[in-house]
Amino acid sequence: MTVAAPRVTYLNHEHTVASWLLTKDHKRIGIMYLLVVTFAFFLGGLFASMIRIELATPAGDLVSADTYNKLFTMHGVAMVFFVLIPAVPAILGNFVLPLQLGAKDVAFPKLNLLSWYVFVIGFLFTVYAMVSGGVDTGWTFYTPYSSRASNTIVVATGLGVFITGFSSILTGLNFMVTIHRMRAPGLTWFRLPLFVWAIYATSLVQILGTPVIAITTLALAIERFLHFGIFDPVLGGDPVLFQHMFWFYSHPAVYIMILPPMGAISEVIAAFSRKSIFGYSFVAFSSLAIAVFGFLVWAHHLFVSGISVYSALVFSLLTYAVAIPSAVKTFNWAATMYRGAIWLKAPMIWAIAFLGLFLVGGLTGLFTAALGVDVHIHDTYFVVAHFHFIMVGGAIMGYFAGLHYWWPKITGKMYSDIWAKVAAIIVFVGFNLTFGPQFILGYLGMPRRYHVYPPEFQVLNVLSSAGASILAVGYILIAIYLVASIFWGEEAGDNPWHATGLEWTTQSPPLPHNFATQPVVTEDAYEYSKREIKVV
Amino acid sequence: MSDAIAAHAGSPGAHAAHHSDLQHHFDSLEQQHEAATLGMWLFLITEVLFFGGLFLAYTLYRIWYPVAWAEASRELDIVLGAFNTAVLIGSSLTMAFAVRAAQTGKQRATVVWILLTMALGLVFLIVKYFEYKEKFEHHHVPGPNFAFEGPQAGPAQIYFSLYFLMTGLHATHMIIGFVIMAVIAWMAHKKRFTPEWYTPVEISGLYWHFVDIVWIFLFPLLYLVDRAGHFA
Amino acid sequence: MAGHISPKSTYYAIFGALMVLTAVTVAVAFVNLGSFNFPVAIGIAVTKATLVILFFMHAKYSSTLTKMFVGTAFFFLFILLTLSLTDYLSRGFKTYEGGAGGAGYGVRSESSMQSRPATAGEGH
Amino acid sequence: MFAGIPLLPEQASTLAADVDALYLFIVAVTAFFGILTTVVVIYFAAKYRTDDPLKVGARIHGSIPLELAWSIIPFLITLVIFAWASSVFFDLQRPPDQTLEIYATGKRWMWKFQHLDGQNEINELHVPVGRPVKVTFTSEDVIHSMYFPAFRTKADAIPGRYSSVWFSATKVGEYHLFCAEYCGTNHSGMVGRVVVMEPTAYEMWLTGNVSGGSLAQRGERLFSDLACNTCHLSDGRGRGPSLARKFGASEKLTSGTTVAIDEAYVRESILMPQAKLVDGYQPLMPTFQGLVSEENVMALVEYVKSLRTQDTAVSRAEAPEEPAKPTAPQENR
Repeated sequence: MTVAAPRVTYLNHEHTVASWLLTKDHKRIGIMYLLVVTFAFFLGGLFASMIRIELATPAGDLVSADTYNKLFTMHGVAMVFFVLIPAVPAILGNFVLPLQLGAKDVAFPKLNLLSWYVFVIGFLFTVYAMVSGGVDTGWTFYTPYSSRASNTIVVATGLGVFITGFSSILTGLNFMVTIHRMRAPGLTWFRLPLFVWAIYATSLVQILGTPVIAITTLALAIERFLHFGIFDPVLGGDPVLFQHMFWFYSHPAVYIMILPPMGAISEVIAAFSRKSIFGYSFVAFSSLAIAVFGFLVWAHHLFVSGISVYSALVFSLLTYAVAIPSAVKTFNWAATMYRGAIWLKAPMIWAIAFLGLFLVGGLTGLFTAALGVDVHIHDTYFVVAHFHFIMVGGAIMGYFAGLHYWWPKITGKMYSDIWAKVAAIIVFVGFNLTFGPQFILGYLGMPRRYHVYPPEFQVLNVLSSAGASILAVGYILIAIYLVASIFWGEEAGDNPWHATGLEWTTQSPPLPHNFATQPVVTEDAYEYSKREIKVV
Repeated sequence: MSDAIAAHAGSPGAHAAHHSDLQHHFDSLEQQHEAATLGMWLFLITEVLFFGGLFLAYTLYRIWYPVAWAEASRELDIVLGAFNTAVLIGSSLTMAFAVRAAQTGKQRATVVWILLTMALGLVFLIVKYFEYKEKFEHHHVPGPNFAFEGPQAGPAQIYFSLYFLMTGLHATHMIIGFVIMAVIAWMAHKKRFTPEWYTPVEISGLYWHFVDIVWIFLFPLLYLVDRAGHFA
Repeated sequence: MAGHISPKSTYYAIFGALMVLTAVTVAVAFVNLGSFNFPVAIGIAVTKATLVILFFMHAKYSSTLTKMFVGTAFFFLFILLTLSLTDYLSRGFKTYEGGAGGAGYGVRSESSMQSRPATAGEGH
Repeated sequence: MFAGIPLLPEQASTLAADVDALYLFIVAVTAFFGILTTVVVIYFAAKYRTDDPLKVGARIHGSIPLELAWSIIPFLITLVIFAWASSVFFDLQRPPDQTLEIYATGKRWMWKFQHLDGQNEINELHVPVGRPVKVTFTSEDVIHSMYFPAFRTKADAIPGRYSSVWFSATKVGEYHLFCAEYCGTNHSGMVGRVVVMEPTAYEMWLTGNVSGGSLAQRGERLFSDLACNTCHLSDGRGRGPSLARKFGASEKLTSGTTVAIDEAYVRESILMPQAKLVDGYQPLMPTFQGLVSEENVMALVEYVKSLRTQDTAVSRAEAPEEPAKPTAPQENR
């Protein structure tokens, strides 16, 4: 590895606080998102560990019922709105998208900075609500409990979610215009890396879905604050209308959470199989199919909420249709590894762990979409296990695979490969031990959000709590060796993984304006077989 | 998806003198203009869905409570509503002329048309103010002291909740539009715009036309519910 | 580089059309079309909105990409409304032959959609 | 250590076996595809592994037939699952015609059951084995959800409308009753038990704690206490429509539509009289919203139901076996 001369990078060309807080550089904004999201992740993780400790015993002996209700609500709000939705698009997307497009920056740099501030203001609203008493409505804020019965700080949390939603809208808008208007010469749509396709599909969902939850939380805040009566059953309103409007966004939101990590996984698996992705256009169009079909299925969250039997049939069928593109992606990833030159470095281990967990998450979706079974398992721990397998097993694992893949490009430093693999295994084992037993608990009928539960469920809950502690160790380990790599890591060089993609053609960490000369693209993505790899 | 790849028409190196209005990360004014307008159209999509949520609530409750919707809608003053619609369509026209003036480089005309648009917007808001005042007097504002004679008080309160939410949201968007146009008028007054770079005027125009479109839907939905007495 | 510049006459024509349509929608509201008043009002409003989008907002002369995005917006609004209404409108359907379907609140059976001018003042 | 943990809950109703069969079928399908893909991935990772970063994989870009295969085949399999699940769903939603009617109301943090013969229970429900039971319920405040894991059935209790679940218990014993929709502080305390008893033991329990006549009789008392009988005369000449022999039939409204008279319609006419005005009558009836508790509304509904066969309410014991096959109105799901 040649020792790089002290070069100008986006990190060292300015050091003042203002150069960070007023930066318009997409790379720095990505890192600022990384800091806030990591803080929110450990905050949510803290709530989760308290929940798991509480549930180790059937009786409610660690915290009171109210506190427990606030714990799972804030765990949900912190994780959904402040970790899962921004994680890959705002951190990895912000950093990598312009680089992969060969652009100097996103289309609207000032808007990008505004998005970060809007995100932080929304986060502060929610932290204010947490600090001064917390909210206990569940992250779904169902009325009439949230609008009439709850005496906690619902309005502030609702406004926090409302404000943060605009950060997601503006980021989606920014990325979509960037992808349409700022691609490098020669970079046609079918030469784009699949991460860009995934970010494009996510932006589409962010733009079309987020406004609906904005109006829903606004209506809820106004109904509670000014006693308007939109969802109030006493006046003849319909609480199920709130659920329709809430889930119209919140189901596509889970595709906002899973699509970008899927894009990252496509990059990692192609890079470490040293082979072009299998069925490129199918994987690309399955992202778009997921984004569009994602809007047709929301009422599978309402199967037992009294919606009509016929609409339940319609939504159940559409839910099965939306499962197919995810299956296609998974099979294509597996097929990519066939006759590849698989280099089992840390990102690849994380990607394979993602495949294992996301597979279980996706397949258990078939149970919740099946009407006959869903009546029994709705609002039980089966559903909790399903969405954790997708969110934590899928989105968070995909995020970490992407983070480990692009870390050398972001920091210019290489982390310890051994520790990264150890962490991946610990997280994989801890995760399965935490959420595996919850499938059985769910089918046995243990309802979710229970502070106290019948004694016969204790053994499985203790297993789950044990798994949670292992999972916590795994996540802390990641933070340790990644931060350590910044100070003591060796220089990573411009293309440590010998991967394709414009982001690897520039130096790491990149120049303030990304590329010395405007890159021109001449070949398709992931053309490993065609190029002979020059050892730098 | 067939937008031009020629977004980078000229090779980046041999570019003419760096145009004052061209931001560093764009390669040409053309690309910058297309990016800005596309960005504005995408923002308007989010606004369509933003109001869409309320239209869903409106549609549902109109189907469930046709009688309440009819009675409550008759409480609104149709003359003021129609007049406001005309005023807003007029302001859309003046806005279109403002954009046209900016395109053809007539600075003074741009300022005049924008001020006219703001004036018409102000008329709309004043009429709205009187309508709201009248609702407060008749206790038609949802909340503890809501009063609505007859049996349909419950659904009528839902109607007025939606009325205030929809028109309030629309008025807020108009006030934001007001601020934007004030800035644009000031920039035009300072002769900032040229036929090559008038994007801010065009973008505020798109926004204003959207606000007009929302009212075009709000007027029949809120004011013209069963004026013929089908649900007597 | 300037975008399409429409002649002033186009703008005046569109303005006139919009004013006429406003008058029409007000007039039609006073004609008792039963349950068709709602769709007619929506139809007129959609026409007016299309005119504004095409001519005032220059969508007609913009790139196909802009046109696609305008279409996408209204398509997903359409999905939000219609898929939700599949639930509300079919709540009244009987789930099996003998049973009398019917929600607590909400539309009775589909017969409730029939339009029949009420003979006011009926009954003692 | 694992011997004690059951994988399936007790099957205590006729439909429990159907739901479990469907569940195990999906487990089989997902396990097969899950294990197959995992093995393939691990095998490829092991077989094509290399430590030389400069080696490249084969030039393979994809194959259309394979893509179509693993799109269409999984979709066909999901269609099979969809069809089977939907038929089980319909069975869960459609009670048989002859069911034992029980009313219930969910209230923040308790379930109150009312039997037709007047017995009231809180967080406990005694039902006979072998007979289909239909529980019609609503909520008095926020959304709750009545959930019987052993019977594999659940429905949300939504304030403002009736919901219902039905089951036909097959095994005597005690089973869980949970609230499955988060409803506040004591959500996890809003639990109870269903006691399935032999028919003889059930009859003994019924007679053992009858209290103050049948639900219909209580409804009749309320009907006079609230002065409903001043307008609703039985011959229909009063200011309100007659209620005799009306339940289960249909009624023409002033808005021209016809409506089926079922529990939901009677309840709505009590709480929001003018929502659906009967043709030929003036909107005179005041709303009883807030004046009549949900339990009393159910008592009144039961009274109106009992008027469909004879003029005055009689308790179930004296009433002749149900002569005609009454259309047991099923709340739409």
